[in-house]
Amino acid sequence: MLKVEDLSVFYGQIQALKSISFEVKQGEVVTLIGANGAGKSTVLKTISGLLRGRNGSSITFMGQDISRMEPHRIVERGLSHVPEGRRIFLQMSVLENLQMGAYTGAGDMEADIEQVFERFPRLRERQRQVAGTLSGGEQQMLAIGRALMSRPKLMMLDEPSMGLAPILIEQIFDIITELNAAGTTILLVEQNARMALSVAHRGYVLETGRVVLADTAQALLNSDAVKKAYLGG
Amino acid sequence: MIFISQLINGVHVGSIYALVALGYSMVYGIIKLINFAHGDIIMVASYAVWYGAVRMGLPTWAAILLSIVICPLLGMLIEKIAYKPLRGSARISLLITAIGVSFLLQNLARMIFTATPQSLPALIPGKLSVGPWTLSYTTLVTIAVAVVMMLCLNLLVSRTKMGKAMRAVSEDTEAAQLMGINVNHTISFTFAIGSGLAAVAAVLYCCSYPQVSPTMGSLLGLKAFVAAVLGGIGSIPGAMVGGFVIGIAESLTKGYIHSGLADALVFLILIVVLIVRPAGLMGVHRPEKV
Amino acid sequence: GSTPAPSSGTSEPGDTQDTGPIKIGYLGPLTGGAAQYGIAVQNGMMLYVDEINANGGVMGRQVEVVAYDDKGDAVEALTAFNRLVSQDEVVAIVGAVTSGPTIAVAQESANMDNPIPMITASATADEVTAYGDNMFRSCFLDPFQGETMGRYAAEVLKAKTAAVIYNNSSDYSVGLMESFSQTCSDMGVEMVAVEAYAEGDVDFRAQLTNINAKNPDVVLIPDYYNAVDLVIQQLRGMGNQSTLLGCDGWDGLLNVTANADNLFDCYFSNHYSAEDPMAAAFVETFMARHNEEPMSFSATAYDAARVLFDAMERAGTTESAAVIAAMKETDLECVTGHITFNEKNNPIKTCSIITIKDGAYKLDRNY
Amino acid sequence: MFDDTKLYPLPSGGYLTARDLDKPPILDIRYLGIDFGGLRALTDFNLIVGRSEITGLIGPNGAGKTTVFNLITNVYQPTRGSIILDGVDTKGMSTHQVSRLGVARTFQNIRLFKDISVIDNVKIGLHHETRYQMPEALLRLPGYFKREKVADQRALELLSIFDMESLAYKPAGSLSYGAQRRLEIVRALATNPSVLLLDEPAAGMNPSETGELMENILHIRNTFNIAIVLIEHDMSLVMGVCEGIAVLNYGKIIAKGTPEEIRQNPEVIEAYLGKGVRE
Amino acid sequence: MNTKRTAFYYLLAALLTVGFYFVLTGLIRAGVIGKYHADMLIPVGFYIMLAVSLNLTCGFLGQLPLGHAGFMAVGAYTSALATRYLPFEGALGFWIALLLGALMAAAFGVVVGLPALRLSGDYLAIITLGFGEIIKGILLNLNFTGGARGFKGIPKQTDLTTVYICLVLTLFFIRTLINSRFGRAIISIRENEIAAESCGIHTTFYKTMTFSIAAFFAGLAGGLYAHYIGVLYPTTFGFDTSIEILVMVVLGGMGSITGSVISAATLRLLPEMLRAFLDYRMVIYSLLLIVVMIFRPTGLMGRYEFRLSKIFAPKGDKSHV
Ligand SMILES: Nc1ncnc2c1ncn2[C@@H]1O[C@H](COP(=O)(O)OP(=O)(O)OP(=O)(O)O)[C@@H](O)[C@H]1O
Ligand SMILES: Nc1ncnc2c1ncn2[C@@H]1O[C@H](COP(=O)(O)OP(=O)(O)OP(=O)(O)O)[C@@H](O)[C@H]1O
Ligand SMILES: [Mg+2]
Ligand SMILES: [Mg+2]
Repeated sequence: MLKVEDLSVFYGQIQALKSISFEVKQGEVVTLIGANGAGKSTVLKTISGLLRGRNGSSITFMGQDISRMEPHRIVERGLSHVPEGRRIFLQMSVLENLQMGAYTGAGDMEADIEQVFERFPRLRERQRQVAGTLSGGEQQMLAIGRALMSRPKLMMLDEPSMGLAPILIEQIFDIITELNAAGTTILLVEQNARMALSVAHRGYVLETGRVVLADTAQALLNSDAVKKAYLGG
Repeated sequence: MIFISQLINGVHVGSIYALVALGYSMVYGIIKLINFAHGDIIMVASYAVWYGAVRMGLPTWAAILLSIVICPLLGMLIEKIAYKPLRGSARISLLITAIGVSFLLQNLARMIFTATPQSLPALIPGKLSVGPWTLSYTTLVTIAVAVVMMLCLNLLVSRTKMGKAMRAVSEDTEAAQLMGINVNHTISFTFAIGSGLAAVAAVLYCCSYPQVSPTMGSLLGLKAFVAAVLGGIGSIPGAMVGGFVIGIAESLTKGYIHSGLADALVFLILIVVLIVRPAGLMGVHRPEKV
Repeated sequence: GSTPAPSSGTSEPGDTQDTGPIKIGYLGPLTGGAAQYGIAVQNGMMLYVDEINANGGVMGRQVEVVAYDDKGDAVEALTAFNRLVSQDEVVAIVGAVTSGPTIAVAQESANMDNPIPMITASATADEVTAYGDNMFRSCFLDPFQGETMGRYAAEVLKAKTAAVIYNNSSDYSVGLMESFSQTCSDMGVEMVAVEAYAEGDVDFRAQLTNINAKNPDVVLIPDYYNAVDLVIQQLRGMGNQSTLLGCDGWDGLLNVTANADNLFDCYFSNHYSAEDPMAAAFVETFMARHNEEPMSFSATAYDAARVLFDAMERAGTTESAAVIAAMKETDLECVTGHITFNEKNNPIKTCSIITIKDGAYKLDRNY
Repeated sequence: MFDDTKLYPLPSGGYLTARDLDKPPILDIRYLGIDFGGLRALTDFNLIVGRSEITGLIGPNGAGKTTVFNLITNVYQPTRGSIILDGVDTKGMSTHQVSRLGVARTFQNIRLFKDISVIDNVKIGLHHETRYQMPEALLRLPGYFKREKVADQRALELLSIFDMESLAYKPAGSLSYGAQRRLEIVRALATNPSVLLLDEPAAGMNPSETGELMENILHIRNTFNIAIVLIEHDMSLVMGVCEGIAVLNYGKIIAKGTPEEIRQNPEVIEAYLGKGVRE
Repeated sequence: MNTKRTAFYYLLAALLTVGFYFVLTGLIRAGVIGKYHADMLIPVGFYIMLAVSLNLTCGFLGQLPLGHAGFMAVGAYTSALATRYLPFEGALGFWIALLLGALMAAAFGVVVGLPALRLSGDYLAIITLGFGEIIKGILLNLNFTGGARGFKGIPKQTDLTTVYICLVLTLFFIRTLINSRFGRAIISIRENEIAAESCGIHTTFYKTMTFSIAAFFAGLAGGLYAHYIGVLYPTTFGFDTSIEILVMVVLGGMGSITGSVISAATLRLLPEMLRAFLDYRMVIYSLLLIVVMIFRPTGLMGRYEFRLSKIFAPKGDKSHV
């Protein structure tokens, strides 16, 4: 479904990604793990068009090259991205944020909002509140809820568990599994590698801009190298 | 009696400030830029009216149309060339660029049309007499157009999809893109609307003060900018209220307090208002969440 | 550039090429808010320079003008002045145009070792000619015009009440307002309203509403024609019928006005009347060249150049002291009247009161 | 003698460790509350923090934890209740005054002085300790050089807690996320606090980095002998370092106690921990 | 930081400063630099002072002040009144006048700083703009300063030497201020006000102080201006002048004193050099603004600071003041 080949990305002079290749197949949950600054967020941003790869990089989504496409076109094709740091619209209300999520106009907005509220009852309580005054965790829920509003075919989540209460982390991962079961393909970036690998089918390990390991999630969970570096021994 | 006349004077001037302030607020709302060139777009619009009506001898409506077509294009062009490359940069760099554009427009106008003011024929002649008062049609039209424009704009921003997109882009461009919003279009559109408003303001200005000169936009722009801030910059009803308040305050200080100190007094009012309401009259003060 | 000839060590460098062109300087705002006045002065001056060059120049030499923009700013004017004097080595300067820069350069030039002759066509403030003997002017002084119009209101128009609306950012306008008010009260005309506005203002309705409520016999509007036109249109728009008084800044009003019907009962002081044959010729050539009527400063600038070159011709040299001495002896029939200078280098000339009738200027009387 | 990390309940409804039992508490918060418009974000919040205690503050998202920090530092003024800091009521003070009285904090969303160097970030924390006057600075009198030198040394010393001396001259904004969190702690320490408030210090860190952070926190408490209040969602960190824990839900305290007690508390499990707490 | 090396740099800087002065005046006396060029340096000097002082509030404190010319006006008028009415003669009187002008401007700085503190960003910008306009408006209506007719007959006492002394002092004090704990406090407010507060920085005090210091030097420049040009008009100190100074700061680089110096000097001299292009020079100037901002949005110098020690110190050593 999504195929990334020879992706190199620069921030000015600094090369953040060094010829990365990986693939996400229809119906999979794939996770990218790696230390701070490995380049995980950069990968997602490049896929969604916020950054551009160097010449020679190719990104195909459902058989179409999207590496030169504008971000809003990419979203229209059914690829949605929950960025790092939530990036909700702080001055808008919770409800308006959700409406923005449905900007491309896929599906029935009212029903979708209802569904999000069912998943995150806290958001229903706060639907008129200005998003900027939500607590960190509430903002994270809103960010995920907003991304769901566009009914994506492929959803990319950048550290969705950051700053969330343990019980919510469980919920988020449940939701990921649920969404996946309902047919959404998922690309997940996580610090919480153990959790991520426990819901994923396959995983890639990034180190300083390179893919250093690629395997099934189970195999990675059992790998000594991964255990030592990312699972806390 | 005189008081009512002074009030009408104030509302009349205020309507023009309000229209110009709306343009400031639109552009400010989306890219947080105090568009110093906005006043000069009004100048270009006025020259367009003058050129059409006087030089080319077009009928009034055609001259107005000419100006309303040219300005949005000019606004979009300026945005593409001068502001777009600076989107990620510090806001003050953008501000200086806007000042540069303002100087450029003024000086180009001076070179093309000379520094001598040009005069226009009366666009809306005639006046209405109600009892002891005479009210020119110009005043009526100006006030009406300003109010209607404000209402339309408010609807546009709060009700339409484009309006939503504008708000989203103004808050977080990157996140807006991830929602599927075409940021370039949205910004271009905002500039087109803002400059279109400038053209409308210019037409009304020309009706009231039938004289165009290369520097005519500076003071008008400055005052309208003050009006926009007073009302709460970024807020559309705020721009309107700010415009009226400045217009009326000016008129009443000139009429009743001291005509020589009017500008200083108006600024004093502004400062007092801002100290009491730090986000302007209609602006909502949203403290940063810590 | 001019390289000083080695033989003539004592005289001024600009004077050494007796056959080369005579370089004079022009200083005034060509950009910025005051540009229109600077350009008007430059146009008037160039008209004379071109005429004299076409007629064989001054003392057989062509005249070359080095023009610099001062943006109406005194600092810029000083720098430009220094450049004119020490780089371009001009022998005389016409300028500056607005009072601030003019005073600044007048003061600077008076402190020079060998002050060069200077003549301004438009700086009306009293002090302009106070610093040195080398500074002349071809325009009126502020108090003179205010006084004249005050007397005119009292003596000729028999006004009982008067009002003023003036530009309080302009020294010219303030100066006229002050002397007019003074004269009026001296002559028993009651000042019923004095209202001010700022440079760049276009809406005067608030102030005019006050004036109109007092219904004065005369209203003085001491400013330049573009502001004046807006004031008059708005005042007449209120149904006001007072007699309106003005100053030389009004010259050119008919050029800009959109509605000449409202310009009734208007009287302003001016340097000349177009009915005078010499002035008529000037207006005609100016119109032919620039396709618009000259404002009064173009006329005074034309005369300024004329006074300067006449003095050179009479002095037979471009040497500063001699030219200045000759200028003091000026006795010349000019576009703006018969010019002689008083001991303070200010012109002694008559003042024409112009009225507007049927969309044309008419000489009311010389006063 | 008693075990010195054990908690002892106080009559006021607070807890103290044995270690601090005989000293007046550094922080004594009574019936604290704040409303945002109609929202009662915090009510009846009581907390007592001993002189050298590490206290955990946990609770679901939006429970009001960060709000507590904002109240202690007087970023917000409380609607109800009082905060006694080392015997002084901080009512009506401004943030910088509270800071000078000995409260330092980090922020949930990092707030560094991004464009200036790491060492200058720390030296801003040292502002009041660097005691020279304006004339000394303007005229470059000897006092300036002396105290600046001391400040430099002190800043480097503080950075060495996290082995960050090598980063001293980099702009703070260029550091990796983890390093930025640590720098914030260093900067807070530089203000010479008696209470250190840490808001989610481990967010965005992977488990091995969190482990290191845990050691650092203990190290800081032991060397500086100060009280630390910690907000965190990473249970391994909270359970690992805190002596006492208070749990907030919907702006109210629902439980207080030792890590062991909290872990077992059914209400806390229900509202916050969930069934399968993995550490 | 090595004490001996520091002393060496300070000495070297002092020598260079004095040396440059003698070379400059020597060249002028010898006629190598003509009167035109020499005189041009005086306004360059006080414009540098204006730009550098504005950089304090704009670049270092991180506010957007649009009324700097107002402070310049206060300094100019106060010092002009002082030379006229105070019983001091000659150079002493002149220096006292300059100091009084600067102090009065500093007092106004406090007055503007205080209400401005409640506001941030563009609202603060508007307050400062309003303040500048109010000053102008009051001056236009004050009779004893001549109002719109101008304050005339101020003795022309400003020469290259006074400007040079004032400029060097301004640069020195602003540099030493910035590189001290007070400067760090100012910068911390720019970077993050809330964090600064929680580091114990009294942000209100430092904001007011910064406004006041910036106003002090602007007032000093104003005094120099008054005694250079000899005649003051309120309209000189309007919004346009404030903007002109702001442009200098931003073009040079906000937060770079070096940048302000270079850009103020360039922007004063450049139009002079472009005199030949008369009609086009303002067009060129405005195009230049746009182009520089597009290609160097952080200004020509960014936040770079020129330091003698950078030239001499071994590479990689960044630990000096
Ligand atoms: N805007 C930027 N400018 C310059 N360098 C950047 C920028 N954003 C990221 N980098 C650098 O690129 C590299 C990869 O960053 P990225 O944010 O993709 O890492 P990450 O794996 O997502 O880390 P984290 O777990 O901290 O989110 C890092 O070295 C980072 O410093
Ligand atoms: N300035 C404010 N205005 C309105 N509501 C606010 C404000 N600050 C906080 N709140 C609300 O108060 C509640 C508590 O917020 P707080 O930030 O303290 O939560 P928290 O416990 O820190 O959560 P998290 O763990 O997600 O950071 C939230 O519901 C939030 O929306
Ligand atoms: Mg990341
Ligand atoms: Mg929180």
